[in-house]
Amino acid sequence: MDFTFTPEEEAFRKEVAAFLEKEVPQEYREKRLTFFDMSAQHDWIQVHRAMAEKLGAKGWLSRHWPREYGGQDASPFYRLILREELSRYHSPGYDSIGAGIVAPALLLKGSEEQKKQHLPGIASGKVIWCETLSEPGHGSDLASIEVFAREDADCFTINGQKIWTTNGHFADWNALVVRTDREVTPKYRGLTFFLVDMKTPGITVNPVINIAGHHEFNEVFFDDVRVPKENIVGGLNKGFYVVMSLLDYERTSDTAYAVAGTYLEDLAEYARDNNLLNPIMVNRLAQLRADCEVARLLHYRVTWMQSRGTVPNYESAMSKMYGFELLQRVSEFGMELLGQYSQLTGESARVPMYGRIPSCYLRSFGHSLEQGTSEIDRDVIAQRGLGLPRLR
Amino acid sequence: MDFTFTPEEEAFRKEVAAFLEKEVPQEYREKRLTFFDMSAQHDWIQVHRAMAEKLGAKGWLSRHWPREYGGQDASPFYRLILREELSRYHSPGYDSIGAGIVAPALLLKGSEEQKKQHLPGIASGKVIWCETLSEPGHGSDLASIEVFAREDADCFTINGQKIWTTNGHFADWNALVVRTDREVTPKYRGLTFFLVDMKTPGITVNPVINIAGHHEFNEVFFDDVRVPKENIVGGLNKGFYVVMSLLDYERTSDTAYAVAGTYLEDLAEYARDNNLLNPIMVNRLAQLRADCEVARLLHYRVTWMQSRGTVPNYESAMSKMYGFELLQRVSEFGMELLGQYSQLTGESARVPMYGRIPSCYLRSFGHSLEQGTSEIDRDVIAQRGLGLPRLR
Amino acid sequence: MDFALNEQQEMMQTLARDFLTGEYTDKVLRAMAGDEKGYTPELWKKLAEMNLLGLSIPEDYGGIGDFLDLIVVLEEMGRACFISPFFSTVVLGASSIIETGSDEQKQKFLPGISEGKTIITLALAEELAKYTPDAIQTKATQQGGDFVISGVKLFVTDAHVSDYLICAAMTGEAENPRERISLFIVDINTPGVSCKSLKTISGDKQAEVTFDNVKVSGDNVLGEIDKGWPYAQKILQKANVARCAEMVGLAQQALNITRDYAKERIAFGHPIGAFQSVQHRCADMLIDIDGSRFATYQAAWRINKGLPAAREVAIAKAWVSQACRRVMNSAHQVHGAIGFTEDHILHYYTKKARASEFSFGGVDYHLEQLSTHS
Amino acid sequence: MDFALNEQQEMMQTLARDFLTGEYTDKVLRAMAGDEKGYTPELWKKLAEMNLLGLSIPEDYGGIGDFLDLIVVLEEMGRACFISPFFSTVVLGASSIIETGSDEQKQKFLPGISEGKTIITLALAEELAKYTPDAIQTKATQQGGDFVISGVKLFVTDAHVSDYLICAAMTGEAENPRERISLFIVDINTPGVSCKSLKTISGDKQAEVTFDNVKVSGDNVLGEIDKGWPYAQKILQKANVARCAEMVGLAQQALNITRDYAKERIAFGHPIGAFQSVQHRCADMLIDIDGSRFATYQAAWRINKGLPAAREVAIAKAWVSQACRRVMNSAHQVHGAIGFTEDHILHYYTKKARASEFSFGGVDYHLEQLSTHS
Repeated sequence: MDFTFTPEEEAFRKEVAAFLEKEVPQEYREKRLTFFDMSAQHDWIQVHRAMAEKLGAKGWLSRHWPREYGGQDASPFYRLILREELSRYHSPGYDSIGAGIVAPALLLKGSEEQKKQHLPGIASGKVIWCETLSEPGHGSDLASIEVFAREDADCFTINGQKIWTTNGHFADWNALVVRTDREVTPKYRGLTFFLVDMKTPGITVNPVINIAGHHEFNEVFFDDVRVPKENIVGGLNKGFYVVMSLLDYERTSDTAYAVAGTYLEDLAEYARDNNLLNPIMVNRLAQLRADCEVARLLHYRVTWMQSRGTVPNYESAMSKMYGFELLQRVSEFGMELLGQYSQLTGESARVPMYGRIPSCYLRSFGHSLEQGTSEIDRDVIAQRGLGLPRLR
Repeated sequence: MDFTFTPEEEAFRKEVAAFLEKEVPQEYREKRLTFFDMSAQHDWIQVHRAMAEKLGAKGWLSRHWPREYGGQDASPFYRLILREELSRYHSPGYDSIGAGIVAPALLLKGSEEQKKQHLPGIASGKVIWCETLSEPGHGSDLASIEVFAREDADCFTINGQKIWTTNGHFADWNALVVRTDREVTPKYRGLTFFLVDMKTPGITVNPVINIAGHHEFNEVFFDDVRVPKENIVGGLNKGFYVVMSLLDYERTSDTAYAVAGTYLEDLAEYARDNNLLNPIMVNRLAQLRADCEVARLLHYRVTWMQSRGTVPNYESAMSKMYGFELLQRVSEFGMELLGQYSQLTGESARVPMYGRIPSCYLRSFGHSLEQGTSEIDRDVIAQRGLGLPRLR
Repeated sequence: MDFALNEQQEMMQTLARDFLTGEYTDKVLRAMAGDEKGYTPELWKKLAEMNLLGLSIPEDYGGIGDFLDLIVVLEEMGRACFISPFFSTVVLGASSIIETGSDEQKQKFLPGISEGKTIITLALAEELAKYTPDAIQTKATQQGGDFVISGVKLFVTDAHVSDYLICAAMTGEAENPRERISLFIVDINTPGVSCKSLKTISGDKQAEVTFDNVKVSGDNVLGEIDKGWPYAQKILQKANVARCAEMVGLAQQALNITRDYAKERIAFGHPIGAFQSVQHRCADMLIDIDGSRFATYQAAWRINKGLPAAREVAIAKAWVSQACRRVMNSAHQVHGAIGFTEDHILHYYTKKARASEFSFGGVDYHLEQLSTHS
Repeated sequence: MDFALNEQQEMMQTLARDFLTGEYTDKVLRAMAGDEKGYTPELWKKLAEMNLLGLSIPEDYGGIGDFLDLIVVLEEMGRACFISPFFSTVVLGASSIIETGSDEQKQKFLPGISEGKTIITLALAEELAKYTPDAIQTKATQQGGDFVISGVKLFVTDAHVSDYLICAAMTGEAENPRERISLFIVDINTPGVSCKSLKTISGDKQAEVTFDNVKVSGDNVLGEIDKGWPYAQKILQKANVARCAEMVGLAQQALNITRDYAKERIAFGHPIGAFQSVQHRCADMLIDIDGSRFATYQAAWRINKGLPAAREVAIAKAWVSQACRRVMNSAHQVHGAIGFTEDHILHYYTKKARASEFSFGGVDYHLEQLSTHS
């Protein structure tokens, strides 16, 4: 048992911190932006790309990859430390889709050619990814995917509409699941996973603005979009299994716990400086601090499992869900703390904390929906973690 | 709209209060017993019976019944006022099964002979009832009732085991549902509702002690118990419908909201007198007081519907569930307030409040199970109150 | 005990619901939330024509109905997520004058309100955004028969479109802050009054109003000098219950669209409303709404009857605020991603609910009030 | 970062689990909960034979393993709902002597503890049941080389079977209560010591211990005079983490029997564990247990390493207490009526969990501690 980082890990943390101290734009640190609201900054895409390239140049985005693909065989705790420090320094630059999800999925399920083609771009921070699973008629229910890819000589031709594509408006590549067999039952056996260059003709991206006014999501329309067969990952009609491992990584790559912790301490500081800490608020703050600590431990457990080569199962659903629900509670605490001032937007006179309180609060409605809803996470924990039976 | 009682109702409340002021045993008031823990008193059965007869003699148990069955056609708010005052004065004497459930069910579904035979006994407080639905293998699921009554000339002969029979150890009569047809589908169409004299040969009652150490429940064994056919209520194989209306009354007859309110104010007084009210406890106490007020209003709405001749539907499930869950929260508040002292039983030195804190707390585990679990109540509210569909 | 609306209340309910359903479409709501003024003169005229602006104003001054009628209509306005200076003018402005005004003042202002000619609001809170007398630091100094007001008021709703402000200021030196507050009615065009808009997430129009040596005549004092706080408390009671009524309407509509969505939306082969987790969420929403409605109407009914209502108002505001918050959270959770977009109507309800909640004191403030009244 | 038990810890876990599963049957548990002493000499002897009573005691004094090993065993004892003076003797008594005792004192008491000859407990709390130095009003007055102790101690666990008590008393006059407390080890048979049993719902054996001019020699002082509170804090840290470990075990076992029941029990044609409301409850139970375990082990690991642990202990006790409470509530709800009976084993777990929770400070106390350490 050991609840500390190794001296090497601690040194890495210091190195990252020293780097971010210099490199993160002053405005991001001053406004104390989080991963979930920095995309509302007008210059975010440029800053994000620039920081990504800097992190890539340091080798930090791929440090935990195998050496043969440009990594250093480092423990996944290096990725965790990097993300914690990015959160603490309010820094963009981590492509949570490319580096967080696509890269590990490719390492596991990609062909040698695909790894060679795509991993260097992710490692360098120069190629940004999006992923596209959902469709307008059905969110969490993969089996009902309808967007169809028709086989067409050495290509597949995709037609249809997808939605909720985070970063689709500037991503370079897209990890996509579509239907390639409409007849097969069970229906999930007719899905295929493609890697699609977003510059391919026929792709149209429309913004979907969230209730906090941020542009993160997009609708993506496919109009006779031709994708070469070699861009299939995991085999024709085997996309479901790729998605499953992708979702596993999605659940383990979140930083909600770290964002919650950083945000809570920002709130605590503001509250202290502005005399908002009556005994009731002190009590609630302490409770949330305890929750943050537990969230951290639940996440470390998952990373520790990965560090031993174990594939997390229900543990990642638990850590992800607890972290995101906690971030909602912390956001709500911010509202309560600020009272009527919580209503003021960033553009308003008299606004405290640059309007981050309502921004984080409104954004937080998405947290129990991201990467599968909290309901699905609880189903997973009950069924995989405890072996409870499915209904029927 | 009107949120007050009529002057007549207020006068009735005063009359009841004045009566209880004199008649409730000092020990019950001093210990501030509630409906849910007074049964632990060594003399409860006698005191309960004696008080019931006194209330009966006043005509209060039947005041809201039709005149032809000994009532005064009074509004059901008279019953509500009676029960609120009984709660406030820590008084036993209300047979929540006989007066609360069986009487209204008989008024609705009983034959003229059955009404004539049984209502006077209930009105007088001299005949105490129990009810018996559950069996060891299945609680909330009526359709799976197995205890069987075999037709046998002018009688039915019952064999089998029932459980969770409240007051079965001293009740005079039993309202019972058993199976009379094993072949029919759906299975709930094979149930029949009987009125059974507890002195009938072949009935054995064994205590089931709850986790608070109270004897409320019993197992009841039926060994060739012969019940005359005229004791069937609502017709052969139509017991399910009688149970449904019985459950409706059960849900509307609870006093959880009143017990919660009384108990909370007892706790508040103790806390004030013993300097336990720090700002955090003051905040929580206020929250519970607000909850009590809402519980009261939800219950009044149900009684108001009854007073207009409307049959409450999801509204009674809501009022019952909210009241019982509130009583659990109030019981938990008592534990937090008393801290380590909450561990001491009534027999211990140094015990505060006669040991009622842990007694109420342990008893409260039953509250979200009584009269159908909270889960079933929420199903009912969603399906009947909002028209949400059943699964499949 | 009677939980039903009477005939007049039902009529007002139908009137308001039909009007709002017809006129206040989602499109109008979207426009008004983004609009700087937050209402159109045409709409205001229609409200006046239906005499909705005269609600709770005595008939002698051109009004109609009582406070309960007003509450019924406010619930409907909540259902429609209605944005306008109605709350400011009818609940805050008119109530203040009804509670405190001399006959002359009533004659001067109330008919104008009910005819739709006068928009008026309340300037109470200051930098601390607290609704207690000690938080009022704006001063009004007597100079002969006049008063000179100086100070800064915050969270003044609809100040930007108001003709008049009712301003609470310190006039006395009493140590007890309850004994030194007076209320003034101030023409917004009086020299020295300036407004700065505060931008909110909800489309609620809030402002900072600065009083810089604003001279008003003694005729502008509402009620007795130094005795304004008890009046303010009554106005705050009405304001808080009115906010509760809005929240009840907001929550009810959020549940309605959630229920409809849960019945239609299919996932994993079933309408999502058939899943127990969705059913139990919806059940809890209904409990929250029913409980909120009764708590609100009980408090409103007591105010309307002239009975002491401090305890019931505190209960209502504390409970309804939390209930409404839970309802909105659940509405979003059931809707999933679609409800998380600006294109969907739900977020207007969510945002307006928070604005109502924090207006005139949040949950802990009202729980504290409840403690002192129990 | 390493969340796994090491070989020694796994061995201790297996040893304790096998022993308790074999020896501490439900029947024994029921007997011990009702028993006045709460243990049998035979069982105690077996614990000594397995050297479990020497856990965390240095090998020089006949012990074995470290504090983390003790924590692992305590989790197993929680799973078994084990009632005995183990906690008092090994966690409270031995820890106190390990933390504060001179070599002579350690020689005198520790081998006896690990051999099962000595039962010993801590007498800290008084009437306020608070675990702060100002709550200690018992006085020890120096008389030559001796001290005379007078006062009343409450919630002294297992005092009725103890050979010795460690008693915290005021010795100095310092205004800062942290600088006036000393610890004494007192033979229970010293004239003036009397015990009165306090009856608890859980079968936890608690007592009120009165010190009426109890004369002890200066050799009985543990650590330095007037400097006992910092020691007491360390002992309290260990005690609280140890209670957390018990709660983790209690909650884990409650989940295990709930999961098994949910798989077997049929209602409405399905195992109840297939219903989403039951699944989500069970999922939350698992989150609570996993979170509790890690919070507990992190704090224990820090104590074991000699690192500052005040923050982690406060987090663990506050969080685990609430988590365990939620787990027990859910266990009962899933079990339905059957779990509400005395015949079922579940209530022993529920009751013992509450006893552990309130022991050495409840949730709000530890949240307050956390506030001062953040």
